[in-house]
Formats: sequence, structure tokens, C-alpha cells
Amino acid sequence: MTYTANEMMTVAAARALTNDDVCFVGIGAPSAACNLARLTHAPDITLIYESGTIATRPNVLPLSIGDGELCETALTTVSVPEMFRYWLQGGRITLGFLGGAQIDRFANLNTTVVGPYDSPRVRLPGGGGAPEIATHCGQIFIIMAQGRRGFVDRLDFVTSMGHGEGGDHRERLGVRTRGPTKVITDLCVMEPDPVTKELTVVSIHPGVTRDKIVENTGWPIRFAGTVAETPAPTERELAVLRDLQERTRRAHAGEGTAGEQAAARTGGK
Amino acid sequence: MTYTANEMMTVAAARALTNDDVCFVGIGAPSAACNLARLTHAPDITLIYESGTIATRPNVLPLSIGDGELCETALTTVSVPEMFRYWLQGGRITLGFLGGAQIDRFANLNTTVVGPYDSPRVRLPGGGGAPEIATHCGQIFIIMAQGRRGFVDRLDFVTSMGHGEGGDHRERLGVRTRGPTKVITDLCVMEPDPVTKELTVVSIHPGVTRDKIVENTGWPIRFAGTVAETPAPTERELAVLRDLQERTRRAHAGEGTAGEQAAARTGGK
Amino acid sequence: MARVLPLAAAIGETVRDGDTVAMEGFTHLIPHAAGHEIIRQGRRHLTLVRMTPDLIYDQLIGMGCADRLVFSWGGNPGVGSLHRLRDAVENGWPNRLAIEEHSHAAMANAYEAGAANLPFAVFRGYKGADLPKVNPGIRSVTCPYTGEVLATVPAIRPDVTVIHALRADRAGNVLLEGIVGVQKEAVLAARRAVVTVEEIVDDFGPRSPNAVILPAWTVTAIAVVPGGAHPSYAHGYYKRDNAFYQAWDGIARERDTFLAWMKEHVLAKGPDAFAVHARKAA
Amino acid sequence: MARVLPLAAAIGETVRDGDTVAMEGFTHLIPHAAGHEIIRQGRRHLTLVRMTPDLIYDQLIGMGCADRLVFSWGGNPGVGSLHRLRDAVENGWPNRLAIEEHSHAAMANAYEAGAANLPFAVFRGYKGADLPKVNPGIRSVTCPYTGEVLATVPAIRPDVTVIHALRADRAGNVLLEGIVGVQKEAVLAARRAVVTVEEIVDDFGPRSPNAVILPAWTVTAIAVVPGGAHPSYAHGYYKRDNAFYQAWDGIARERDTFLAWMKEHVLAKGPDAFAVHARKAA
Repeated sequence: MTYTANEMMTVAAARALTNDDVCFVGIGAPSAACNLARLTHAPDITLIYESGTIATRPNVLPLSIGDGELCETALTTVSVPEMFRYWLQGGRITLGFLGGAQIDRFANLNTTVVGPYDSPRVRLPGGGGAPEIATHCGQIFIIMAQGRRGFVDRLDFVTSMGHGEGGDHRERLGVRTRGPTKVITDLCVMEPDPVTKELTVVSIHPGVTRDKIVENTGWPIRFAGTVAETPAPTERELAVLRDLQERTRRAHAGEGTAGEQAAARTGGK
Repeated sequence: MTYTANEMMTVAAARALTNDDVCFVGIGAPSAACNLARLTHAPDITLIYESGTIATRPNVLPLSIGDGELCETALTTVSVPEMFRYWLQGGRITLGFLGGAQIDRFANLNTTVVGPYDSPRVRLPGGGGAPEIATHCGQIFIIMAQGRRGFVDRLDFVTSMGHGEGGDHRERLGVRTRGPTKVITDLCVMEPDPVTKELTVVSIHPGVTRDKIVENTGWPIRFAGTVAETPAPTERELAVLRDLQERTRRAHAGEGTAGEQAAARTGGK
Repeated sequence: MARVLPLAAAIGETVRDGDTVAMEGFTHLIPHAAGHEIIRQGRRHLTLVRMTPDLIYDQLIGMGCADRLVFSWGGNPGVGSLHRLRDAVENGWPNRLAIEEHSHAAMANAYEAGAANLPFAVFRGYKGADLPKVNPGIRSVTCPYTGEVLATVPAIRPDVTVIHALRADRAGNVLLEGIVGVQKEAVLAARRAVVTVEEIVDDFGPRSPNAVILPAWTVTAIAVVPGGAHPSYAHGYYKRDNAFYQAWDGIARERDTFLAWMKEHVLAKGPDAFAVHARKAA
Repeated sequence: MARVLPLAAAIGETVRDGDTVAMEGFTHLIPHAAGHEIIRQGRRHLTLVRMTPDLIYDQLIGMGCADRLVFSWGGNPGVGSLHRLRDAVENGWPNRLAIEEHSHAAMANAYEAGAANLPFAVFRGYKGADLPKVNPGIRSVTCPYTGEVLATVPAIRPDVTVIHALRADRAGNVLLEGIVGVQKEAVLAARRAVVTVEEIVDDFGPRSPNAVILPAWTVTAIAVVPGGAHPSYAHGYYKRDNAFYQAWDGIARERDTFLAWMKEHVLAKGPDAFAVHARKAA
């Protein structure tokens, strides 16, 4: 079965999730990965969206972080202050998903500005929940398509901390959570080195060369001593994912206009 | 129509309430006064109990601060942290009712201990909501039966601040609310002197002598230049109050045992 | 993840000697059956935390389970004193009871801070009151913007919180409704949480999207104890037994009548003794 | 006490030039109709506060209503940039826009502190992040018990908060349900509050005892604007118009297409233009 690089990324992320995880889910690739996990090997995984929806089981993927579908299928929905105080800061979330416009070798992320903060070349949306998701969740997975624009030697702005300057930087700041433990791209899976915390390629997706990864990374990327080949998506994984995406497309098309179908294909925050 | 001193106290308190008040209601005399006001001249008064019930309209008087009746007839019921944070500290309450075991000439109250704090002669229940009710509500009414054991020259413990040491003491502590503006007893109504804040008798209930008030006050009580006679309870006031109390008695008797009827007569916190 | 257990096992596995235990419920949903089980299991040296120590704490204190009490209002609502609490504080019977006393606002904020994983709570409180003179835990911080000095209290982080709720579903999620008090905060502030419930249902069914629900993964153990809040009440199940609150005054006033009552009604009984209160209402 | 007014009067009497205005709604219940009315009334020099500036703030900024923006995530959800916001920040069109940027956690806590009448909020936040370097409002306090240093932000206290809710009753009480966001906090933190609603009902009828309700005495003015959240949505009334969010990218990308659209769809219209969105769903 053929599959896209994006499908490989989503499937690789889904596999890393377990039944016991309580996930703080962002829209787009994280949402697809979390729901794919829920519909395959992790039926009891708990999905939480920052809009306040706890233990939600959407039948179709949401387009925004606060779609009605999320609330209608949730165990319950709490206020946003409660979400950030009792649930995120309260240490109840085992796993957070983040992405960004830029990432560096220590998995710090920038979603704030390209260029100087006071006179930005590009003003990005900003941090949203990321600064505290990055430090309060038990661990962090990052999903990003890999390329030189995003995987940079030096961030213009640290929106959310990964491993900071590396080593024990998190501990030195009094942060007790693990931080980014996996970066899942459309080319490979990286994990921080146990000591230096520098991102290291541990698994390469089928058909991807080391050169391609090097070319698409803005710093001299390191490879682990033993690098695995990511198992290709199984037929079942692809079938469930495509079915979910097709169901999503049909549901949103059913609601209204052609524009809505276009929006469904784009995905929403 | 004859009436008891306790009925006079309740009626006098009820009259001081207005339709626009948002009241933080305690159980017992305050609850009776507030509901009497609601059932007579102030049908739209808002009653809030610290258990979280907002805009409640009990058909019978509650026995505890958290009776089911309060919740069932409320506009909504919030958590106790929300009640103390958004509603009380938030400055949304115009009027708080307090009572105590002891009161002094500046309307400070003691409900904590008789004797030294560390080896009390009598250990009273403690402050509960009073310390913050006393400073966050727009103004405070105090209802207490008058006698030398309660109206004392010096408190053993200041559970909640009235006018402190008098004068501008509240302002000096940064408290911007008015504090106790009325003390309603079974003998009279007192108000703080506009400057010194010492309690001053402004109205004496029918049939009560000045001597009786003096005898029942543990400090040399002051009388205003002009002292009114409290108008006796009207027939309507008495009828509504007694009807409410009879309805309360019947409702609670209907629930169960003779013991419950006894409890209904005692009233509850 | 919540496990459904018999009450004795639920308490036995979660409440240990020396623990800081919060048993909450604001008039409504007070976990009396669980309190009785703690007494039967003979727990000792507990620090008991509760805004309104009620009959349940009078019983625990009178049976010698507690070394310390953290509270903000300790009375028998509408009736008068808690005689066992007073006897412990005034006379040291059956043992000396240390007290840490707060206002309701302080404790509500302290639970809230505990649920939010903060080390302390900030609030406008205690102005002109004597409690800060006798409770060294009441301190202050200065607002970094206005210079205003505000009161602080340490967050409450119990070893175990015990509550009574209306019902759980098969997955172990727990629903509260009505006067919800500080129970959600007390559970989320605690290391372990035990919940007794009136019943377990297949599914909560249609409900407010904003229903007060504790997910199964915030609860350690669930025990089904119909009537388990008696003489407190359970919204929609049974009413508050005001007669019992009244009667308690006579039972608890003297040490011997108290001990006799506890022996007969607690030590010699089990959680199923509470079922009668649930049935009476049905 | 809430007065029921036409939208133009509700906005006219409560929103003034130079005000700090919070228009909240977290994806759900965003008060678009009220935003359009503020634009029509030509308000200027506003400080706009909102966790997630959405199309509604893109429109207000592009029409020159705002001098300053306080926010934590400024994008078109799932689509991309807010072009008018970017044009103001990057190029100063139609005027320079000062920004005060926070994280979601900071703003949620700041609204919560405002509702609780505290001058600031304390939270564990911003560790290792650059925002404190560019936002001098982010400071710290030291825990008086543990010595831990925690982040602080000033409480948000808007001059006026504007929200859209599901319905009001005849007495002027307001009900929200579903994704309730920070709207309750934003209303309680504000001096004045304007609420647009889908409808006014005689009575809310049977509901959860813990329903999210703002009493009439916390609200300044209520305006009935069916469909008033469009292209956002109202739980149980109509769905989010994702197609419009998508289309906005093309409309707002260039100044002239933006101005033409605003002229045709906002300046030349009134609140009744929103009714079609409510009807479409019915």
C-alpha cells in the first residue's frame, strides 16, 4: 500500500501513544495522531483539548480547538482557567503535543516571530498554550514537517522551552517534567541524547536517506549509533486513518458549502 | 397583636433590607430576616448562602447552610472556592449578616474562644466565613440577642473586624467597605457614630427601657441625641414571618421524625 | 485509575497512620460511611483537614484517630458545639489535639491552590482579625505591581482525600451535582482519592456539558455505599437527617454515651448499615 | 442590573473611546455582531484584550479601532495568519498597534484574578521562555513557605467585557453552556458587561443545578442578536462556519479587498444581518 510522508508522520506519532496517556491535543497532525491511536491500539486514551473538553471522543476530526463535536463527545467540559490551573498546571497531563514554525537542536520551539521581536519580519500567531504545556506535561512529543526553514541552527525567539541549552537545563530551572522525548517528522523520528539532550535521529522512515535528513536540517544533525527503520504504516493503520479523514471530510461537507470542505482539507487550529 | 422580642429583632432586620441588596445570608435570624424581606417589601432581593447557592428562594427556611432546598430553588450553585473568590472577594455582595458570641463597642466580633486561645475556657466554632465577610461585603448587619455575656467591654479574640479600634481604622488597613452599619438586637438598633464608630443606640424597641439596654451591655452604652422608637411589627410582617416559620416546621416534620421537628425549631447553621 | 473496591479495602489501601486526610463535603455529601470505616480500622495520628468539622470529625477525634485538626468552622450546624472536639481541645481527651485554624476563604483558596499545583494561595483576607497572631502559617506577599500586601496560606495537599459523590459510571468516572463544595479541589489536591458513591450506573446519560465530573484517572478507589453520606444528604437520593444532628448533641456530650454509641453503631457495624437511609427515601 | 437594549444602544452606552475592551469566547460564542457594532460606531483608541484574537479583532484592528492589543495567540484557527493584525504590527497600517503578549495560561490566570478582585495572578509559568524578556508586565513573587519563585501577571480588569451567550431569561440572567472559555471570568473582572444572546426565554426551565449562569446584576446590558456569534457558533443553535474562516484569508489579505468587504458587510449592515445564520441552522 502506498502512503504519503504525512501519513507516515501521523502513524509514527500515533504508535508512540498508549492507553494510559492523558494527552493535551493540538489541532492538525497531533489531533489526527491521537484519534488514530484511540481508534487502533489505545481505545482508552484520554484526549484533552485546551478549550476545556476532557476525555473527548470525536467521531470526526475537529477543525478548531473548540469545535462543538469536541464538547458533545466529551466526558465533561470545564472553563479555560480551570483547564490551565487544575489540569495542565495541576500535573494531570501525561503527554503534550507541540509543533512550531522553528525548532532547534534542543527542541526549543518558536511560534512567535521571525526577525526581531519589536520589528518582526513575520509576526507568527504566538505561544498560546505552548509555554506552559512545554513544562507541565509529563513529556512532550513534537510533530513537524522537516525542512531548513523550520529546523534552524538558532531560534529567533524561544516561545516554549524544550531542553533549553541542553544537558540539565530544565532541572536547573526547577522544571521536573521530561520535556520533548520525541520529535516526529515526515522523514524520521528523533530523540534527545540522554546526556546532552541534543536531538538525535533514532529511526528513519522507509525510503528516506540520511542525506535527505541532513539536507533538511539547519544544524549538523546527529544520528544514533543504531538507527532503526520506521516500520511502514500497516494496512489497518492506513485504513483507519483514511477512514477518519474521509469521515471528517464528509461530515464537514454535509454541514454546508464548498468552502467548508476546503477548510476541512486544510485542518484547523 | 403581641409578638416576641425575637420577632421584633427579625422584623427590624428585615426592614433594613432592600430589593437591590445582594445578601450573604447566615443561618438562623439572618436567614429568617432575609426571607421575610423577600416575602414582604423586597421580592427581588438576592440571597446567597456560602454553600454556593446564588439567588435562592427557599419556600421554607433552611436548617443548615447547605440544605437541599437552597440548591433546588437557586438560580445556580457554584463551588465554595468560586463563592469566596469571585463572589465575596470579587466585591459582588452588597450586604453581609454576622452574629457572634461576643461583640464590643466597635462591632468587632468573637466566635473563636472564651479565654486564652491556647487554653480556652470555651472553644467556640471559629470564624468560618466571617473574617472575609466582614471586610468584603459593602456593609454588614449584625444580629444578636443583647446581654452582658455577649456585649462585652473587651473581646477575648477578634474573629472578625468591625470598626477595629474605631475611627478610620478600617481605612488605615486598606479596607474600603463600610463595615457594620447596624447592630440589631432584641432590645434596640445601634449604629456606629459617624466619626468615632462607637456603637450608639438609635432606635429602641417598643416597651424596652434605656435602663434595660444599659444593664445588658458590658460597656457604658451611648444613646444618640434623638432616639426613635422602633415601630412594632405590623400584622402583615408578623403574619408572613409566622407563616414562614410554620411552613418550615411543617415541611421538616413532613420529612421524618419527631427529632427533625425539634431540629426545625432549633434552627441550623 | 479508579478501582471499584469494598469500602474496607478502599480505606485499607489508601489511608495510613499519620496521613493528612481531607474528608470534604459542605453540608451536602459528607462521607460518613468512610469516616466510620477509618475508625473501625483504628487509624491513628491522622492530621484531619476539613473546612467544617462536622459530626464525622467529632467521631474521629473522640475515637482517638487524630493528632491534629486543620479547620475553619467547627460546630454542629444549627445545634451547637462539637463536644468531642471541645473535649479534645479543652481537656486533651482522649488525646491532645493540635489545631491549625483558618477562615473559610483561606481554606477554600488553599484547596484551590493545591488543585492547581501551587505552593501557596494569595487572597485578600484576615484584615483586622486575630487569627494571623495565633497561626504562623498565615503570611503575606507584596503585589509586584501595586505594592499591596495580601494574605497567603500554604496550599493544602492531603495524602488522601475522601469524598462521597452521587454516582460513578462503569469506567470509574464520578459525578457530583448540587452543592459541590470544595470536593473537586480536595480530590485534585490530594495524592490519593477515595470516593464513596450512591450507585454505579452504566452511563451518566444526558447531562449538562459542564457537569461536575472527576475522571476515573483522578480517583484511586471507588466504593459503592448507598446512604453513605447519612446524616448528611445526597441530592436527588435522600434528605439531610436533621433529627440525627440534633440527637448527636445528647450522644456526644458525655464520654461514656459517646463511646457506647460508637461501639454499637460503628465498631459493631459495617458500611451496609447505611443502606437503610438510602432506602428510606426511595 | 441588566437592561435589554437594541445592540446599538447597548454598545453605545457601554463602550467608549480609549476603553480597555475584552471580547471573549474560546472558538465558541465569539461576539461578532457586537464587534461589528463597535466598528460601525467608530470607536477609537481601544485597548483590545482577548486570548485568541480571531477574525473579530482582525476586523477591529483593520478598521483602526485599536491602539493596543493584549493577547496570547493571534491567528486564524486552522487557516493561518490574521492579515490585518500582521499588517498593523509589521507595517503600522492603518495605525501602529502596540502589543502586550502573554501565554494562554497567563491570560486565563489574569482574568481569573480579575474576577476574584486580586491585583495579580500567581502561576508556574514562562520557564525557559523568552516572553518575559519582551513583556515587562511578567514579574515574579517568592513563595513565603518554600522559597520557590513563581511568575506573576497583572489582573485583567477591562472597562467593558463583551460576550455572546446562548440565552437570557426575562429577569436578565444569562446562561452559557458547552465550551464556556473565560467568559464568566471576563464578565466578573470588568466594570461593565454587554451580552448578546440568541434569544430571551421566559424561564431557563429544568437545568443542571450547577449551570453556568451570570446573574442579571453582573451584567450591564443585554441585546438579542440571533446568529450574533457567526462565523463562530452557538452550542445547540448553529455550527461554526468553517468556510467563512477559510474565505477570510482571501478577503483580509489585501487592504482594499478588506475595506470593500467591511463596507459592504459591516458598515452598510446592522445586527439583523446575523439572523440568517441562526435561521440557516433551524
